[in-house]
Amino acid sequence: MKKIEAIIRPFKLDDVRNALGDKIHGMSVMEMKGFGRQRGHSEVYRGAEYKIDFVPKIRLEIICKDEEAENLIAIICESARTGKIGDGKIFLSDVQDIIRIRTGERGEAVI
Amino acid sequence: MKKIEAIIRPFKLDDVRNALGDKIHGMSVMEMKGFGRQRGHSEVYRGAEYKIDFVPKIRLEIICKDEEAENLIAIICESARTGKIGDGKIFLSDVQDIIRIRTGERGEAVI
Amino acid sequence: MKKIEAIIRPFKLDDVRNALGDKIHGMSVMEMKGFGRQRGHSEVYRGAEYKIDFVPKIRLEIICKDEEAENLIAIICESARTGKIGDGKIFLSDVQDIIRIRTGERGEAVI
Amino acid sequence: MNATASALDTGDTAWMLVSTAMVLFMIPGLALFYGGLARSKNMLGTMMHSFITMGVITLQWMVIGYSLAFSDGGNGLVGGIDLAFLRGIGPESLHGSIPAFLWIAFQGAFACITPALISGAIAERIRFGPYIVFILLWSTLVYDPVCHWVWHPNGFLAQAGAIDFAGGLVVHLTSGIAGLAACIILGKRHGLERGIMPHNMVHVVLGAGILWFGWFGFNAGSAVGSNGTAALAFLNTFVGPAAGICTWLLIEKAHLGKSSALGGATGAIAGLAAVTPAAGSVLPFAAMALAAVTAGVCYVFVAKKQSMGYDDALDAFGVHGIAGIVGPLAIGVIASQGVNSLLFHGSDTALGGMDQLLAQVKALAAVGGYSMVVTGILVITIEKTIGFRVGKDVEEQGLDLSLHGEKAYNH
Amino acid sequence: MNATASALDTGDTAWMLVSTAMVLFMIPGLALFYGGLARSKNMLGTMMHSFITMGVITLQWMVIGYSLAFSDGGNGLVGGIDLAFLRGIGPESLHGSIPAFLWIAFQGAFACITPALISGAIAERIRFGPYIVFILLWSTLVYDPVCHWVWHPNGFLAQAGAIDFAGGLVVHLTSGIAGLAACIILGKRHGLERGIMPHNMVHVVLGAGILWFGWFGFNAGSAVGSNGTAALAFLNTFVGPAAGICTWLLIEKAHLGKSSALGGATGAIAGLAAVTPAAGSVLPFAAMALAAVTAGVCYVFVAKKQSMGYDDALDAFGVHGIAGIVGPLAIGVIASQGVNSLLFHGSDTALGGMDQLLAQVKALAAVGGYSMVVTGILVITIEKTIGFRVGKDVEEQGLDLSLHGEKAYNH
Amino acid sequence: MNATASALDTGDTAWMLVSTAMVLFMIPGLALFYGGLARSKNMLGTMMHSFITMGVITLQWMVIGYSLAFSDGGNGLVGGIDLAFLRGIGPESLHGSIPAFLWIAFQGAFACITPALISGAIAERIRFGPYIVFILLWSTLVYDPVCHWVWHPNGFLAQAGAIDFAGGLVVHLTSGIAGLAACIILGKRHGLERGIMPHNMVHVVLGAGILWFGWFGFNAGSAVGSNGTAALAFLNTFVGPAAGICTWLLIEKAHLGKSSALGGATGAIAGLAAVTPAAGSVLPFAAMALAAVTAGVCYVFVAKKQSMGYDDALDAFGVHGIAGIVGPLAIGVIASQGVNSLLFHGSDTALGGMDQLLAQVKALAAVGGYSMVVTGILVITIEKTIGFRVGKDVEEQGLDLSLHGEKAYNH
Ligand SMILES: Nc1ncnc2c1ncn2[C@@H]1O[C@H](COP(=O)(O)OP(=O)(O)O)[C@@H](O)[C@H]1O
Ligand SMILES: Nc1ncnc2c1ncn2[C@@H]1O[C@H](COP(=O)(O)OP(=O)(O)O)[C@@H](O)[C@H]1O
Ligand SMILES: Nc1ncnc2c1ncn2[C@@H]1O[C@H](COP(=O)(O)OP(=O)(O)O)[C@@H](O)[C@H]1O
Repeated sequence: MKKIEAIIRPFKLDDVRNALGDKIHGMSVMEMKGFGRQRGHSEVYRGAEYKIDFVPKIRLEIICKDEEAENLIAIICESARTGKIGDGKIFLSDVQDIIRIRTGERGEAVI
Repeated sequence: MKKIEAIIRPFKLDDVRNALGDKIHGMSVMEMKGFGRQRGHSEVYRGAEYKIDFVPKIRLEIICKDEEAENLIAIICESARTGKIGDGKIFLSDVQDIIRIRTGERGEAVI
Repeated sequence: MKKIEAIIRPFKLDDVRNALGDKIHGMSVMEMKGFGRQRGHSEVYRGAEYKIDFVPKIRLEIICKDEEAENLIAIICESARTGKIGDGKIFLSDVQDIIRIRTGERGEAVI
Repeated sequence: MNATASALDTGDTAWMLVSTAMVLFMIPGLALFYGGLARSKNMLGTMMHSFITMGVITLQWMVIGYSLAFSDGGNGLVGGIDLAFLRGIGPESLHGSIPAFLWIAFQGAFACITPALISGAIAERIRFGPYIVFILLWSTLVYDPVCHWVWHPNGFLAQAGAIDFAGGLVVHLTSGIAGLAACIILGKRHGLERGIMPHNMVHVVLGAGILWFGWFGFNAGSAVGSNGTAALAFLNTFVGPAAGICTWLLIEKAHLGKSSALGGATGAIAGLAAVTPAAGSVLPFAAMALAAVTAGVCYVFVAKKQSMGYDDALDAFGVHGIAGIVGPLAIGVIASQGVNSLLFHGSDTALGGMDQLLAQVKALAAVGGYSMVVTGILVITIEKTIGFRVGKDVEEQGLDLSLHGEKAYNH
Repeated sequence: MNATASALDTGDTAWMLVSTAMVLFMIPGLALFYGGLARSKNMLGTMMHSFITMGVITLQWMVIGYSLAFSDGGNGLVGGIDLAFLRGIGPESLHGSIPAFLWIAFQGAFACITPALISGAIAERIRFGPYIVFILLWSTLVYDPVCHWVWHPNGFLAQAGAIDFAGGLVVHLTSGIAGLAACIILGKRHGLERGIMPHNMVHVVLGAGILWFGWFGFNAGSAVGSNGTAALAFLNTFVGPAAGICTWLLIEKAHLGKSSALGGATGAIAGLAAVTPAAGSVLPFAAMALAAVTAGVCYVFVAKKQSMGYDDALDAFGVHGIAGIVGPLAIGVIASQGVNSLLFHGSDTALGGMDQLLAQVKALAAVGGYSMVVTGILVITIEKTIGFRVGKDVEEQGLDLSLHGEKAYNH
Repeated sequence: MNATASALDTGDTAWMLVSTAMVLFMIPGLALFYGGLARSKNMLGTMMHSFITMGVITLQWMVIGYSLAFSDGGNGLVGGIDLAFLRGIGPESLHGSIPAFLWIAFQGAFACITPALISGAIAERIRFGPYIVFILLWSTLVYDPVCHWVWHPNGFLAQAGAIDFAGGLVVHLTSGIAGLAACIILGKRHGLERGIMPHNMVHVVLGAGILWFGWFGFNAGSAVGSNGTAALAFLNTFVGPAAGICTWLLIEKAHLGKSSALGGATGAIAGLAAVTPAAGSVLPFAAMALAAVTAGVCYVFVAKKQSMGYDDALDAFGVHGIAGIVGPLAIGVIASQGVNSLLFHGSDTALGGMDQLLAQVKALAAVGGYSMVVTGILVITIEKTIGFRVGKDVEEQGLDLSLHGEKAYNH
């Protein structure tokens, strides 16, 4: 099984969610801040300007079967893209096992 | 070493923490929102009803020795269970190394 | 590629960020709460004292090339250290692939 | 003003000092109320839409607004410019039994809050500078003249006998209609179809509480004295919103199965706006009925707005506009029923009866139509010239960071 | 009412207009205070418990409550129903030197806030509809009669000479005792044993600030005029809570090693509740002593409640109930000491001395006992019939989403 | 006080009751304003710095402060101790046309808020106990005497003809200068060089709104009556901050390209502080000019403070100190220009003209110098003995958890 971790723009969450539709059965979402190539913004505070590196991002985590990963990645890329720097990244890694707390079931069936 | 990532109901955190007792020496906790088989809720806003997919969840992260993982998973399953859809999931994966910032120590000893 | 996950004291974020300088091209930051060997604090509430295990921490996530990992870990350790219990930990694991949403590029080039 | 009074009354003055402060306190209350309904990325921008009126409209009022609204030197349509810069008015001047400066401040507070109400309709998508230009022009071209029409004894609607005790026409109708016109012209927010929820309901409830508190000054202060009419207006401002709350929550429960905090707050505001024109003119149980009916009509408009195709973001029209129509109309209906002893308390006019209803309808049409047309022209002109609406990027990032260089929350 | 007055006084009326608005402003303040002490998932539900009283109790007061409390047409136990729907009262009617409508509004504000206080004891675990049923019945069966006993000249406790200047008995004791009865019957919140902490202390501190502000209207407004007694009550309402704050923080520091913001806020509220019955009756240093003692007693009750086995969630009994006992009692003690010239300021009664202490004790027993019994019957009946307490699922998800379909915060 | 009055006026009393409550309400407003500007880990500690003054300074005022400031039994430098514990003052005593107890409360509110203002300069890094010691001593040694100098008829600056209507010297200059001295001595916060941003701008804007509301009581209440001077002060308190807002936002836009919500709030506060000494003495357009100039000067000081090497954390000096200098000076300038009929409204003094300017400069030097020296001695002494500043660990963890055992937010 695979873990897909996608860092996207906050206002793209709904688009991504809709695009994934019923190709996934679950996902987890966290708010975070990121810094990267995207220029941060400047904030104004009592007569001075401050450069803020970190921009708010959303982090999605989806666990899926090995064979589903490529398709999901493609969908996320497409639906989260604006074409401007800061669209975000997707990290793919292995998951060894998955357990459903409610039933104790394990493995791919749980996804 | 293993990373146990458990997604549980917010109000179960205390139960899980207590059940784990001194079988763990540390853990990390994040607030997040999840969607899955559990039906979300509906919100009422000025004469209209909106369906909200995402429900608040807590994400635990515990790093442990390989041999401890099964036992901890069992404890989490038991203490986080209500038996209703939405109890959450546990993801198990490998961790390659672990470093204690304070001392620079590495490996299992750090856990 | 490697994922470096570092749990540090909140007020050390700026130091770590500065120390890493341009050795990294991006990172992600989340607020979380942790418990470990560090004693939590006690809170006072209407005539009673409550022991709170969890202390606020910051979680950094940096994806880097295999060969960069050791150096980054060393820098984080140094810049996040106060020498007192609770400085935090670093977890190192493998990442299988990384994709830039904006371009669809993959692999080390994306970092 | 042509009010004549022999002497200052310390009791009247005390009440008007306080009620003026209370009306001004409504502005941070409105900022909080509207801001809480917006998304967090637009919190400060939304608050600024209200807050800035205490800066720029105050200056406009001192320079020319008060004169346009209340000088005797004009005609039935607008005051003169003889009182520009408050010429000739000093600390010893009186308006009735209170200092003239206090009267100017009291009316100035009304002038500030009215354009702030409009901002709710076009929240989360407008530029700050053009907004300031808009409210300055709008106050000068819409608010000040309408105020003159209705509240200056020479005003043509005052002459026609229209009753508007504390501003159903002057405040709520003008701003509600302006909001409707502006939001239709400027278009919807991006992402509206997926639902946009309030980001902080605590701000909304607290804001409603502050608004209600200030509204006692707004309505009972409109008696311009500390007397029985003030007490009547006060009681109506207490019991009207109560009926508004109950009505809204009951409808909501029947319609959606739940009674929400936002429903309670909205019902209260609808009730407050409803009793405003009638506060000193109807007896308490009439005020309650009026508020209940208004809350019901507002519910329908607010619930149906999605399907009507305009994006009145925070319901400036859905609440204030509707209340500004139903309230003044209801006064006419009540006055025309010959039930004065049970429902109606005197009147400043000799009309009453069916004539009163006609006077009210005429006033509604004149004020509503005028505000609609002038606002439309202003908004279109500003949008075509300097640009009123923000670009999509700014809308996505939010007004706070893009326009004001700030974040509301930095946990 | 049998107060006779020849004419309206604009100064008295001005002060009563403002103080009524201030008392009503306490309700959003209380909503914020209680809400901040609750968990975030119950924020709106908790605010609604206070806010809704301005809806339903207001209507009850207009329909029947005022009559039950203040009509002359009853006996020593309850007023008549002759003033139901305010029959016969008009904008020109006076109560003393102020309009009767204003007096009705002022007392109506008290009627609204009292049941809201109860809700603190049973917060985070009750259903909304049954709560509304409860407060409607409670106001009719407990508040209105007790108000009559103590504040109507014919009331049997007024006749017995009990002193309760601004509502130690009528407001704090009735609600505090009711809270105790209700929370014992309805049981504890789930998870209490692990500690439940306030979710937003800023709301708590701001809420306390608003409450204090409003309390000046509550206490000094109870002079029903703008005079020396109002000033005395005002000063006491300023210095009493100051003593409450200092006392609480010192005890806390000695007991736990730290002085908390919640401690300061709670000490202020305890001091405010303590001076309420005495505000116009004792001199400032007596008010300070009274507040300090009360704050100390409250500290003990609040700190010990866990071990006493009931879950007075937000300390409605621990603060208001205790202050409602200590305050009225202390007046008796002070009056009985013959230290009038230093501590005691006149009295509406001819009693004084030891008789006064007896009158106070009698009033405490009557009011406390009555509220306890009637509340108990009401709560049990509602729980057994329509169900008062929410199910475990609802409690876990929180009132906001489950009952009101809303979230307080949507970052 | 030596004011003589034949009888209580209910209108004057009504206004003073309300304005006293409004001034006290500024303290939670200030707590919110300052707290929002601090980081979230210091929110409650920062609020406590303001809130605690309503505890300890209130007691100090009752015990000795009022006497030191206002008793006739002293000399030109300080009052006597004959009114300690308010000896001899009762509910029937009058001060002019209002009860003496009310006058004591009104002035007590000023005594409370002044030390709270100082705390802004040294926020986020001081211990709580030593802070209480500091404000108690500071009030006794600085505030009370300066209050006597300026506001007691016998005070040497009052005798010299200095004008300070509502506290430019007594409140803003004393506290602003004290803040400057204290923050220089105690040093900068750790991490300042990387920028420390406000954690909650909503608190800041709402706090500013509450402050403005209360300031109407502060300034117009300083007329100690419900009259034309009160109305003048009221109008100035309305239009001055308006000019402050506009000025600040325009400068900010020119300087940094954006107009911020914090800029608007700061401009309003600067304008409020600026008109304070002049509120009852200058005509509205002079008040607007005064506020605009002051806001401009404040902008420069606030923007440049980083490079000046001290850490006036929340700009107690940058706003209140500067306004406390510019305001009183400007009165002298205006009075000296012979433009009285356009800009200046009467005066309590027979001076006027160039003499007035000299009197103002003298007062500025005396008050500013005295506050600087005494504050310096106090802060150094406390730091060397019991320790004023917290350790680095506490500063990093935040005052809330370390000192008060609480967290502001528990989501
Ligand atoms: N090496 C990295 N490790 C972890 N997170 C990263 C890394 N690089 C980028 N990110 C995350 O991805 C987000 C977007 O990256 P950025 O470089 O700004 O734009 P883009 O993805 O378009 O090149 C960042 O805000 C950060 O959260
Ligand atoms: N495929 C998945 N990837 C990531 N997170 C998931 C996935 N499926 C479920 N989750 C997380 O687990 C939570 C519970 O899952 P759900 O399907 O609702 O109930 P259950 O675990 O009882 O089957 C979700 O809210 C979500 O946060
Ligand atoms: N086994 C673990 N699994 C996950 N997180 C851990 C673990 N041990 C510690 N942590 C995280 O590291 C933080 C610091 O650990 P702690 O034991 O307090 O101090 P130190 O790292 O100095 O030994 C904790 O607050 C927690 O967030």
